[in-house]
This record gives sequence, structure tokens and C-alpha cells, in this order.
Amino acid sequence: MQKILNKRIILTILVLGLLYGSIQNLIVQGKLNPYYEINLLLIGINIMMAVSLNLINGFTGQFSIGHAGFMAVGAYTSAVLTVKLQQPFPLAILAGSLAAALIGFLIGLPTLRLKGDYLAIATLGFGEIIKVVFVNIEYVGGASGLSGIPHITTWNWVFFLTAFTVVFIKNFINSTHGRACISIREDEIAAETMGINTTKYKVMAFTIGAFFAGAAGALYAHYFYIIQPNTFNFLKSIDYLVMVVLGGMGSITGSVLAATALTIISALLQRFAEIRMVIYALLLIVIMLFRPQGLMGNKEFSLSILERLGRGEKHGSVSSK
Amino acid sequence: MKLSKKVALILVLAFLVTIAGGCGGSKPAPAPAPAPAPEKPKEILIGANFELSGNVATFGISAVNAIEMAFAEINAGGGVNGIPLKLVKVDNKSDTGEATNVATKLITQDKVVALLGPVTSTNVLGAVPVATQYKVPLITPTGTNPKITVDDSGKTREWAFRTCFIDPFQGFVGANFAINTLKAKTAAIFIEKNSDYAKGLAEVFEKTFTEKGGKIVAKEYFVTEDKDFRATLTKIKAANPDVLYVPSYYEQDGLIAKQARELGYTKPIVGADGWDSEKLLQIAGAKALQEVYFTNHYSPQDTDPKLVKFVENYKAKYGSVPDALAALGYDAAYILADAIKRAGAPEPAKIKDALAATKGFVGVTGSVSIDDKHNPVKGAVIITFDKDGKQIFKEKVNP
Amino acid sequence: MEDLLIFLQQLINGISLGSIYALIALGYTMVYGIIKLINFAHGDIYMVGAYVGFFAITKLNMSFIPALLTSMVLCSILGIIIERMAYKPLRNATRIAALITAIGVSLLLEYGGMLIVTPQPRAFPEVFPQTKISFFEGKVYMTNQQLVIFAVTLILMVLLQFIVYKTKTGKAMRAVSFDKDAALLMGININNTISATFAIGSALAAAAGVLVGIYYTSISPLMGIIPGLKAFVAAVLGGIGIIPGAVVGGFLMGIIEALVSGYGASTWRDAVAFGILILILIIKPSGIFGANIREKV
Amino acid sequence: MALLAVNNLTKVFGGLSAVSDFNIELHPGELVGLIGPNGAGKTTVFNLLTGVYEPTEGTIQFNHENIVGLKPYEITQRGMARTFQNIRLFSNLSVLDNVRIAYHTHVKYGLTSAVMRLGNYYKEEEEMTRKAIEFLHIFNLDRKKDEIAKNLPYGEQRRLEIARALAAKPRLLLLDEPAAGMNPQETHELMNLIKWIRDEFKLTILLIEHDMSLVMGACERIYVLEYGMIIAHGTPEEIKSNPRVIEAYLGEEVAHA
Repeated sequence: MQKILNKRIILTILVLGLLYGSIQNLIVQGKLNPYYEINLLLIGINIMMAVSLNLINGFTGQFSIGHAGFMAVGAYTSAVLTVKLQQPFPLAILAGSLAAALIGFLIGLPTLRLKGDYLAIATLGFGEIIKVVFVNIEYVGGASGLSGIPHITTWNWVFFLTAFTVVFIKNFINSTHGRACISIREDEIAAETMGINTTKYKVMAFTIGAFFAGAAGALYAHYFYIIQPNTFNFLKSIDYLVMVVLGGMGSITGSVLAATALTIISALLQRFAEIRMVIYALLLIVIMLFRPQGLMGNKEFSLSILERLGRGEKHGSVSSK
Repeated sequence: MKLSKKVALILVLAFLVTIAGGCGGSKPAPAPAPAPAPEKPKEILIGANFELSGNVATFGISAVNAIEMAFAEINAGGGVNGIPLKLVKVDNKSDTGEATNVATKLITQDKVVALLGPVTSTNVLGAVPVATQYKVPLITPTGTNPKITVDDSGKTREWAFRTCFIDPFQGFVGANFAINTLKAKTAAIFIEKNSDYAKGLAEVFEKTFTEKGGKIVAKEYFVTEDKDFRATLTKIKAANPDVLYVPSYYEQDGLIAKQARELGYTKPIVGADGWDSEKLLQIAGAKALQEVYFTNHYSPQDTDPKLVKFVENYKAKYGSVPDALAALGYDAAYILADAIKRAGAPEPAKIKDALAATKGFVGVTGSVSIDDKHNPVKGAVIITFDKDGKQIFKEKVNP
Repeated sequence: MEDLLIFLQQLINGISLGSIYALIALGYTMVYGIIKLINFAHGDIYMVGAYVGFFAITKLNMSFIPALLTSMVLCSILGIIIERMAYKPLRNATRIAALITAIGVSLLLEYGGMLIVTPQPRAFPEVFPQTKISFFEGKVYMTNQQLVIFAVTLILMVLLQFIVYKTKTGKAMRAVSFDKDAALLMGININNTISATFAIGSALAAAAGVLVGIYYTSISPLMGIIPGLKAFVAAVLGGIGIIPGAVVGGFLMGIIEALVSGYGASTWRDAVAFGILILILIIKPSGIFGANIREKV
Repeated sequence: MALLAVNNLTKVFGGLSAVSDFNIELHPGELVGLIGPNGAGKTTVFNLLTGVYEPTEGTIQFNHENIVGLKPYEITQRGMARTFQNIRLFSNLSVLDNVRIAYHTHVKYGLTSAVMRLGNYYKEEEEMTRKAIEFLHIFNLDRKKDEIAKNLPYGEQRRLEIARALAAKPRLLLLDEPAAGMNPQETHELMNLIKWIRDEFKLTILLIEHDMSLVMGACERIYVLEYGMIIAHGTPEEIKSNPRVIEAYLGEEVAHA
């Protein structure tokens, strides 16, 4: 059994390596147009946001709609470190992620007692409060934003951090800690009486989600030269929520697919300036009407599906026996 | 039901495929290498990177409408040096990251020779590094933040230009007018917190006003989305200033003037070119506009045929009177066309040099010369309103 | 004395702003009460209401009351159409799917509206002349429009209370809101009841739109986003699903905002408003008027 | 020495006493029934014992420790597990995962080894899965381990819930109407199963049940609750003949049994 799992790990690494290698090759040879590169980076950042939000919304079942707030914390913290304090980029990313995680922890502790729509509106409120706080700090440029951020984020950074995020959250979910989170989504009271410290796991999911949103924010800030509080407004949070729901609540691969697809659609629609948002709106409505459970539902598309098909096993729990 | 669902799905898919196809088609397919002979190109591609959706879409669309109109006029007159201009219009969602993204797309995908836009300073700051990196000139019609054309070390950014006032000038003129003409001793400033334009003007106004011996008795803020300013205005009124300085755009300005008057504030209100719009009168009403003054590039009583024609054409085409953003966008388009003409060839570097050498260009917002900081040098006028709320000329100020 | 008068003025400012939140919150709270959907498009129906009123007055030369009624009727139809097309198929789906659809409808109305009426703000005509009322030797001001909006809010609240508690439709609404399946078994036409709720909610939004048009004189396609959000917060504040709660929540929001702007810093206004909301939610999650419901184990 | 000793337990909901002056003592290895008419407060007692509700008054000593004020998960960690009257499975998860989640408190690997797949992760996951399948096997559910819980037939859902509770390795098991909705044949099998697991796992069991045949047949002692108060307590024989109990039940069910 150890062997099978190791085989799977090797396979995962192989696929990731192949993906990385082929794109890296294109970049090195100068065949990848800078515009495609930007959108590739955006896809990575959006995947980080969507997957981390899915941990909170889809897996733990806590309805959060203030995810852009954590992105803002990560973006600002990291930018202050590189711009104002001349610290190295890796330290800035780490600090940004940790700051976002800390804020997530502090917010999560009191608010995660709330349920459903009430939690949603509280997280929305916190997202807006974070925005207002940045608007009022002149040190980071206030409402007009912090400019002059060095352009350090590269495809390498984005690729490895995105892969790290996805693997981290996937492994988390497939552990007893992750299952504890899922049990909260399924039935909080039953989870509690099965010995699961629901508050701890809700806050843990929230903190981990915020951590990766912070990392995504740091990458974002160091690619786009300037950040301002309004970039991280509630519509941005909604964008990520849409990715999660569209991909399927509780499906990591779903989030990855949806983040990729929506980023590409958004880029394709840039040309259709006036009707861009109309098309986007129609797409949302139509997809939800036809597939309210999202593209993937709570299923995962993974290499192990092929494996299982080969062994004639059914979908469901990953019993690696 | 089932069937109609399927049909709908197919339609949507077809729609998407068409769009995707359309995009693919419009891409400059791996062209057989850059045309070797400097033959006359068929058209000159200009990129428009504007806020066409999102929270400042109003401004972006206003500016881009005027630019499209200007391009149509230029092309009707035979284009530039006989080559028609083509505007590649792309939406940046009023988002700085998207502004960077769009600028990259326009330059590397569509191969435009110059960029127009965006309108807000923050978004322009997201696009300027791209223009610099790929060496394509960028003109913002309305980005007032000094940092756009000058970097942190004080060096002029080679590829960035603007055709609007930078913050200092209008704030300076407004403060002088308040002190000298209105004999104000105290002033209150009401600032749009998330507008670089308003913040910049307010800063200079405050500096000039206090240097000349005036006193700022209240400094308050609002955000663009606000519609109700009564609470803050009540606070301002209680400070009893001789003059209230509000350097924002007409929608907020109009509401502020109206609500200030409703709360019994009767003293002068001073603003800047953002006040210039026919809608201001409709929003505020003539009564509220008594004792209101603002600095502007030109006077509407000006019978300059160019201006009259612009206003008429815009009205005919878009059904509304152009505002300051439209006028500035229109001029930016013409200044660019003029530079391309003088450059002789539609090549980014030549256009950039020609832009930097712009002297005495006469547009609808006055005469423009570009200085060594890539800012326009324009004269200013002070406008006020008559009993019916019609704009009238008050005095002229030269730089 | 002077300070007291300024406080009084701020209170008037707050109540007049709060009336608008309350008007929008009424419709929000009704729709939420019955199908537990945060109808994000509600703020946009308010925008459509303002535009219908605008065109009724400027193009069809209607006077205030007919324009108001036209707008209310058209928006109720719009509300019903939206419900039937976009929300009804999702009634048994997850609530989050319905929420995303609501966001889609909201964007569609905003940007579809922008295509049709252009994004430029429009100036609403002055349908009834404004008169200024001053008290305490011109130290405190108020306008007749503020009075009208305040009165309309209260009248609509009472009317709604009446509809919900005294009419047959209202009883059906309460039944559906309490238990959809049981209501169905009792012979209540759930579809019609939900449509009626949307119709009433949208008509309220339309009324708010027209009144706001008159009050602020400026309307634009994106005008519904912020008031919609604030109104929803107000509805939660008062206890969502509870009609007087929405009105009290609206007034409270307005007053809080006015006092923060007037005595604190206006740029912290939204943070304080949301902060209070979160505090109230944590102390009393069901809002000021809501009854705490214990989950049955 | 008593495993569970409850003294003077009272719960008031908005002025109404759901449970008042409730006293009970359970000794290791006992199988005790708690019966009473609908609305007598039986499930409330369970909710108080497991920490879902906090008592208004009274003490609960579990294994010589006062557990009043502890969170439900803390009480479970101290060795008390339960099932629910209205089945509360993790309904979108597989049968196996339902049981594995209950095993959570006994897993030792931390967050880091989970994410990095280091240390004992594989060993413990494997162990957990093996144990979970063992429990499923006892309840004859092992062949359905990959089914989604909500797709199981009703009786199997009941059994799964008990299996899940067992996986938490309790010393005291609280079963809330385990036979509800089962036919007599199934009920009979369940009764034997309950007795068997009590012996096999050395459990103490407190059982709420409406089915008198099950209660009378399985339990050694019975408490009778009415209007939140204990009205009788004794062996099945004593209860059957207690006039107050017969009155409370209108004679019917008890006489039948």
C-alpha cells in the first residue's frame, strides 16, 4: 500500500514537472507572449484564491465572502516590506501570508460562532473594514494606493506557490484534520459529539485559507506595480466565490478548473468592453441554472480516478487498500 | 422544457465559441515577419485602455466616446498623413491589475503604436510601467497624479504623457482666487478620499491658502459612492468657513452644493474643472449654484468654433452634453494625431518625441504645450453661474 | 445649545438617510423572509425603478404619483420575471447556487442597464418644488422632501405589516416562510405566493428608487450597489425577515453613519457601521428584533 | 463506584422546565433504559449529558470528574459517545469516512505531518481505516463502506450511527431510540447486537427507547421520565408493575410487553 501511494506521489510530481517544464521552456525560448504570461500568472493567483476559499466555504461549510480582504492584507504587508523596508521578496511573501493568517485567526475567533448568511454578512463586513483601514493609512498611500512596488513576481514564484497551495490543501483535506472540517460542514452538532473541536477546526480552516489568500496577495502586489484598497473590494471577493461555486463546493480540481476558465473568459471578453459584464452575468446565471452543484460537484478529478477505473472500483472514499 | 434548456445551452456555447473565434481571428496571426519595407501601413493602431466597467466606468466611457468621435472625424478627413487611425478599445474593469494586463495585451498582442488612457491616476500608474518596458508612448487624458509622468527620483518618465492639468496648478489658482477675489480668511476643504485628483488639488489649495495667510478651519472627506453629504456638511457649516473648496466631479459636486445650500450654508463654494458639466445645473439647481466658482480650461461663453462644433457633434452622437472628461479625451486624441503627423511615421519612438515637442496645440480645452515634465501648460479661467444657472466667465488666469 | 442644535441637525440628516435604507431594506427583508435568499438584485431593481420613474416623468410627462405607480407596477413585473426565470428553478438547489444566480442577475441589470441608458448619471427632474423648513432661527434645516420620504417609509411599513398579518396573501406568505412543504399540503399555491412577495418587494424598491431620484436628483446604472448593500446590512441589523426590524435597522444605519461623519471621521463611517453590525451579530445573531432560534437536536 | 452520577439536574427553557431534579447513577457494564412518553425530556437529558445544552442546575460526574460546562467534544474525548433520535450522519460522505471521522480523537499525527505526509501519517491512516472497517464489519456494513451515507436504507443508517459512536471508543454509550423505524425482526437483531457490543467492548449503555420489547428485554434497570421528572426507577419487572408508569403510558404499551 505504501508503494501505491508513493507511486501516486511520483506521478503527481511528474505531471507537475511536465507542466512546469513545458511552460518554462516556452518562456525561455521567448515563444510565450508576455500577454499570455500575465494571464498565466493571473490564473495561478486566482487558483490560489479559489482553492483557499474552497477550504473555508466548500469543505468546512463556513460561508465566507470577505476573502479579498485577506488578499489585501497579504498584498499590503508584503509591499510595505519590499518598498518601505527593503526586505527580500521571499520574506515579504511569508510575512504577508502570516499577517493575513493572523487577521484571519483574529476575525475567525469571534465570527465563526455565526452560521450561514449571518456569517456571510459578518465576513463581508470584515472585508469592507479591512478596506477602510487601508484607505485611512496614509503610510501606504491611503485610497490612491501604494505605488512603486517592484515587479518581482515571476512565473516560477507563481507556479511553485500555486502547486504548494493545491498540494497543501489537498493533503490537509485527506487527513483526519481535513475530515474533521468536512464533518463540520455535514453536521456541526454530530461532529462536536464525535469529539471534534469544531471551533478549533473552523478557525483552523479560516486561518489556512487566509494564509494562502495572503500569499496570493503578495504575488499580485509584486506583479502589478500598484495596489489600492479598492482593488480588494467586495466584488473581488464575489469573483472568487463565483469560482468556488462554479467549480463545485468541496472540489479542489473544480476550483482549479473554474479559476482557469473564468480567467480565460475574462481575458477573452476584454475586447467586448460594453457587453463584457453582460455576458459574464448571463454565463453565471445559465451555468447555475444548468449545474447548480458546480462543474465538478464535490467530486475530484485526479489520477487516482484512472487508477480506480483500472481496478473497477467505485467512486467515493479513498480507501487505499 | 428539457429541449428548450438544451437549445439555450447550445446557443450560449455557440455564442462563446463565436467570441473565442472572433478573438482568435483578430489576433495578428504569426505574421510573415514584420513587414520589411517601410511601406505605408493600412491603418495606425492606437490602444485604448479604459474603465468601461466597474466603479468608474462612467468616466472611462465618457472619455472613450469622445476619443472615438475624434478618430472618426480624423479619418473622415483622410486620416493622419493619409493613413486612417484605428482604435483598439479594451476594458480594464476599473482595476489596476487589469490596467496592467490590458496595456500588455494592447502592446504585445495588438501591436498598437500608442496608448490612450486610463482615466484614473491609480490605473494609469498600473499601465505606465508596461508602456515604459515596451517603449510605447502612453497619454492619459485625465490622470492628474504628478507621479504619472515623473518617477520617485524626480526624473521624467520618457513614455508617459498627460493632457490635463496636474494637481498643483488648479489648486493654486483656486486658492488665489479665494483669497484675492473672494477676500476669504477661512476655508473648509471637502475631499473625495479615493480620488487622486481631488486629493492633489486639495493639498495644493491648502498649502497656497495658508501661505497667503488664510486659515483652514475644516478638512473633511467623503468617498466616491456617497450621495448623502449632509452629516459632514453640517459639521463643516458649524466651523463657519468663508469659502468651501470642493475639487471633485460634477455628480458629487452638484449634490454637495445642493445639500450645503439646503443646510443653510450660503457662502461661496469653489471647485475645479470637474464641475464642468451641463448636468451640474440639473443636479444642483440654479439656486444652489449661486456663489459657486470653479477653475476650468476654457469658458463656455467662448465662441471658438472648434468647441461649439465639438459640443454639437457629441450631443448628436451620444445624446448628452460632453463633460470635462469627454473634452479632455477628445483633446488627447487630437494631440496624439497631431504628434503622429509631425512624427512622419507611425513608430512609437518618433511619436514619443513628437509628443514631447508639442507646442501651442489648440484644442477644445485651450491651448496646450507639453513641458519637460510631460505635463501640459495651459491657461485657466474662472467660471461662475448666473441666476438661471448658466455658466459665465469670471476672470482669466495664465500659468 | 449650539452643540445641541448641531446634534439635532445630524439626527435629521441620519433619519432622512436612514429612511432610504429602510425603504430598500423592507423589500430585502420580505424576500429573505420567504425564500431565505439574499436577493442581490434588489438594489438594482431599485435602480431600474428610478430610471422608469425618470423616463415616465421626462418622456411621458407624467406627474409624480402616476410616475411612481408606473414604476412600481413595472418593477413588480420585473421582479416576478426574475423570480420565475432565475430563482424558481433553483428553489431546491443549495442556497449558495441561488446566491450566485442573484449576483448574476444583479450584474445583468447593472451592465445591461448601462448599455441601454448609458453610464452617465442623469439628473432627475424636480417634480415637486422643494421647500426648506428651518427651526431655531435658521440653525436647523429640513426639506419637505425629507418629510415625504420619512412619511412614505412609515406608511409603507404599516401597509406591509397589514398585508402580511391581515390579508390572505400575507397569511400564505407567512405560512410559506415558516414551512414550505406544510404550506403546500394546506393548499397554498407556493409559486403564486412567492411571486407576490417578489412583486411587493420589487414595488417597494421601485418606490424607493423614484423617491431617491427626487431627493438626490442624480441617478446612474450603478446607483443600487452601495445602498443595496447597506440596506441588506440594515435588514440584518433589525432582524432579517421582520418588517419593523428592517425600518428600525435602516434608521439606525442612517443615524450611525450621520453621527460618525458628524462627530468622528467620515472616512471611518463604513467601518464603524460594519463594526456595529458584527458586534450585534455576535451578541445577538438574529438581529435586534429577531427571536433566537435554537436548533433542535 | 458509579461511572456516571447525575445529581439534581435541571434545565429550564424560557421559564419552562424541560428536566427537573433528575438523578441517575450508572455503574460500569450496566445497560440501562430511559423511557417515558413523548416530550418527557429524554432527549434533553442526553443533550445535557453530552454537553449540547448547559444545565440550569445540577451536577454531572462522569468517571469522577465534573463535566458540567465542558464542550460536547471534550465530553466525547473523556469517553462518552451518543447517537441521535433523528439520525445525524455525515450524509454526503462515504460510510467509511463517517466512521473514520469518529476515530479522529485517537489520531496523533499533527497538521505538519498531515500536509507533508511525514511521520506517522500513512501508518495511522492505515490503522484508522483498518479499525473503521472492523467496526463496519460488526454492523454488517463493511461491504457498503464506499456508499454515500445518505443512500443507505434507514435501518442501515441507524446501525452506521452506532458504529460511528463506537469508533470514538467510548466507555459510556448513549443510544437515542436506536430501534426507531425498524421492524420487529430488525429490532430483535439490534437488541442482541447491543448486548453483544456491551460485553465485547466493556461498555456502559444508556438507552432511550419507545419499543418496550427492546427496553424490557435488554435493560437491567429502567428509569421512567414524565414531564422532566423521574417517576419510577427499577428492574423491568418492577417498572411493569408500577402503577404510576402504567398511568403515564395508559397501561397499553407496558402491558403488551
